[in-house]
Amino acid sequence: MLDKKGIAKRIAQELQDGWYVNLGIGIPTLIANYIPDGMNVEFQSENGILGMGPFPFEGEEDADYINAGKQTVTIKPGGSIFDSATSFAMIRGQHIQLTVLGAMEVAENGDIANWKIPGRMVKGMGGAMDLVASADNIIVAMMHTNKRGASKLLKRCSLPLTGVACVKKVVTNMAVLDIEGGAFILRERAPGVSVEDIQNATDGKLIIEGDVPEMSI
Amino acid sequence: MLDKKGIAKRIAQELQDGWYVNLGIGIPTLIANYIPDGMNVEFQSENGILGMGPFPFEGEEDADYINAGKQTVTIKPGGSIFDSATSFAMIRGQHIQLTVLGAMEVAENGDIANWKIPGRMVKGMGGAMDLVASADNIIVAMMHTNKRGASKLLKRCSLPLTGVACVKKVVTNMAVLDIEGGAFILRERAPGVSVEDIQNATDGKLIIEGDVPEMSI
Amino acid sequence: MNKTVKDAASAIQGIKDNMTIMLGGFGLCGIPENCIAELVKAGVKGLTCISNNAGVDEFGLGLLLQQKQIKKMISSYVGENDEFERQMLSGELEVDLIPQGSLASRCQAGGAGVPAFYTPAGFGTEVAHGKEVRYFNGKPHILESALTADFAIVKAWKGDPYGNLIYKGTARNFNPLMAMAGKITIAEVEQLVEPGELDPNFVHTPGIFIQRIFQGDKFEKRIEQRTVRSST
Amino acid sequence: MNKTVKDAASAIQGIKDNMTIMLGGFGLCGIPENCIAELVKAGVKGLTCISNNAGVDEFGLGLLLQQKQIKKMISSYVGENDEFERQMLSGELEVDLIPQGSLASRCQAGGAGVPAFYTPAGFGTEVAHGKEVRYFNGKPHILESALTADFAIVKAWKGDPYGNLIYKGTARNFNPLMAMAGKITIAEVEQLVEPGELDPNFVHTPGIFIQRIFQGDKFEKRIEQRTVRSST
Repeated sequence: MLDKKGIAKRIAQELQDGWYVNLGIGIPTLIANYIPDGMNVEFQSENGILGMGPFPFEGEEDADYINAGKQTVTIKPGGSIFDSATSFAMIRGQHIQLTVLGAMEVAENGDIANWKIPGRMVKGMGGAMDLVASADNIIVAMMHTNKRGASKLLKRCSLPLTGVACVKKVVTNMAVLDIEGGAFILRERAPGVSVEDIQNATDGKLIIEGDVPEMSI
Repeated sequence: MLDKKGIAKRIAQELQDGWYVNLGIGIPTLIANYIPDGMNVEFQSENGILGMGPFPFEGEEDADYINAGKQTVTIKPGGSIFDSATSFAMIRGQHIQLTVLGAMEVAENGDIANWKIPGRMVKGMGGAMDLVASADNIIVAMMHTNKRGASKLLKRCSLPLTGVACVKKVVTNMAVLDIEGGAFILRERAPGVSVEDIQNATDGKLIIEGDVPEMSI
Repeated sequence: MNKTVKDAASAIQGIKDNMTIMLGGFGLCGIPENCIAELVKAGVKGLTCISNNAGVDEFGLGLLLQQKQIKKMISSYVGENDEFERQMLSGELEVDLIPQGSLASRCQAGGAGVPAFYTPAGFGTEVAHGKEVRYFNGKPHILESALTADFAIVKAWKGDPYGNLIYKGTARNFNPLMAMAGKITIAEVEQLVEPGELDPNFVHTPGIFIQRIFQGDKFEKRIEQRTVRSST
Repeated sequence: MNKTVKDAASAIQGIKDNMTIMLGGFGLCGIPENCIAELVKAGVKGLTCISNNAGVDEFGLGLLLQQKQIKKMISSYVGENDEFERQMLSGELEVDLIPQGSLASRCQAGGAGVPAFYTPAGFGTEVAHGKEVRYFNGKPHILESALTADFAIVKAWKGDPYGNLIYKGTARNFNPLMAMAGKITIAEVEQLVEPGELDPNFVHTPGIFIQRIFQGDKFEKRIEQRTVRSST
């Protein structure tokens, strides 16, 4: 079973040289720590910054430089600043090669829900609906089950949707799965996790083809 | 009868302090020479410049600073440069208080034609269609009749239209006319021009109310 | 062309009960602090506020929420404000949540005289309710309309009397878009400089979009998530 | 992330017969001279060119027209080019003339993933033929669609290896919009500077939109209408 860092590490393996990447809040943010050596990847944050560097050193925070999670950040040489419309032009116009975000639920057809629990949580969708509706390449990073142990990989989402049939890959603490033809295709198992464990934790249609290798992270 | 400079001078009287103004090629361009003393008016050119100053001194021309007529220009302190989309955002979004442009024909309902003579002249509309479709306040500056002596103020335009029912005022070498209720309302006569002269030179419906004063320019 | 007004109090003249106002900023970054404080003081009520976020409980738009001056919020993310959540769940506050990119583009469209456009964002979700769906290149899109406001209030780093503005860092965000979409747009700036001091080639918001400008008294520039790395 | 290529010849690799290309510039101001010269040399044919203008007879896109390399022009104003007019009237050249603001917004939409939008420009004219008409606030608008291209070629003043660009003066014009709308976008710059030399806050085109960049050999920067005042 992976921890959050492990999920981030596994997703970092999906990065390719020269990619522009938008990372959501939570587990996705951790991915920036695991970029393979020598690989050039630039991070975009939808509030209007490209080429985000590490967090500032203590005392060097600048209220005018934040990311979409409202965290203080730095900008690297070669970075740029732009307004919100240009930022979403990058996103909607598919100039970003990879979007990684968290989810509350993912369905076997690629639907995703991550912005609202009716009557309980009304934070708003932020940029998530633009991101999932636009990106060709979306990876969801999340725990396989919720706090009550119920599967987050479902036949149909029960919560209000963020996007329709848009998720192509899910990386959880238990597995790597592709979404194709209305089903989760099991690609890899987390260390120490059996195919049966994954089956038990997956409500949506799960396809298992041949031997499912264990991840190497 | 006015010459082209006279037309420009008369239109300059329509300017108001604090206005942003877009001037078309030809007679409209001359208006910049007749801004009343002490009045602040800023000129926008749709290729992406606001706060245009006078032409540069000989030897100071810069190929990177032109107006929409492709003439070399200067920019005044307080001016700004922007891309073509922002420029037309100013125009379409009605941030410009006055547009002055030339025309080949104007109709009594405010239609204007100034971009094409089928089979003969195919220069294109440039920014004219955006300008006339958007501006609240459009003045046409033109000669009252064409080279063959035919009226350019018509019942209906014979040439392909640039815009529909958009012209509110026409200033010619003979008269100042408002367009209201499907007719040209004669407001002022050019010096030495009689109401009958104007009637004879106007094909569209012309309304004459009371004494028509002579322009003071 | 001098658009300078004395202070925030003069700048907000004419903002009346039940008007629609746009406010720049992302979280607490790049928000017009001085005008918000002045709106609290003025006690204007029944406002419809278009702003990406709703501040936090004791800063930004949260101050207007506490005084119940806001009737309706049009936002994309409001997760940092308990009072907001309380008013929304109790039905005291109307809320229209819209995707962030659509919010940005709708303001831009409003300023640019484009009444509506199609976007893929929100198709198949609550956001699409009652909106036209149309397919382009086989992909579903929804029709979104332009947003404008009686007043837009933006915050910039530097400005000049013509209204030309330069923003700093990610405090830019929605400010240049909303600056275009106000019938009257107010700019509060950290530094009001002389005409000619701003390079025309690097102006972010051309002065034509601004009707009033003033130098703010004080900018607290509160940080929501102070995140640092330890020096090594 | 180094997007630098050696020269114009390397930059235009992959531009093939019958492709659609966008070219920045207004008149001869801000046109990608080096790539145009190289396209003439390469002899690629049947091009659809999206450009506000079509150059003059012996410069800019006029050079491609003379070699009959252009099948179709999508432009707003083509008044300075006799060869253009001849080819158009004789039917050798297809021409789609569109309002300048619509051209700008259609390129911007193409780059921004907005497939279509409504504009008042062109309602009731030839431009509206076959296009949907819809009323917003009682005013007629027509539906215009996004433009994209196999290649966009832009010209900037300064650029860095990341593809970040800064334009100078009115040479900016369509360049930033077309930069966003190319599947592959080539930037030719007067000065290629080191990463970090361009202030991130004043970059006009963020590097993400650029795939190839090079410093042009020579920029003639021809002036179409040299207009001066006499010194007094």
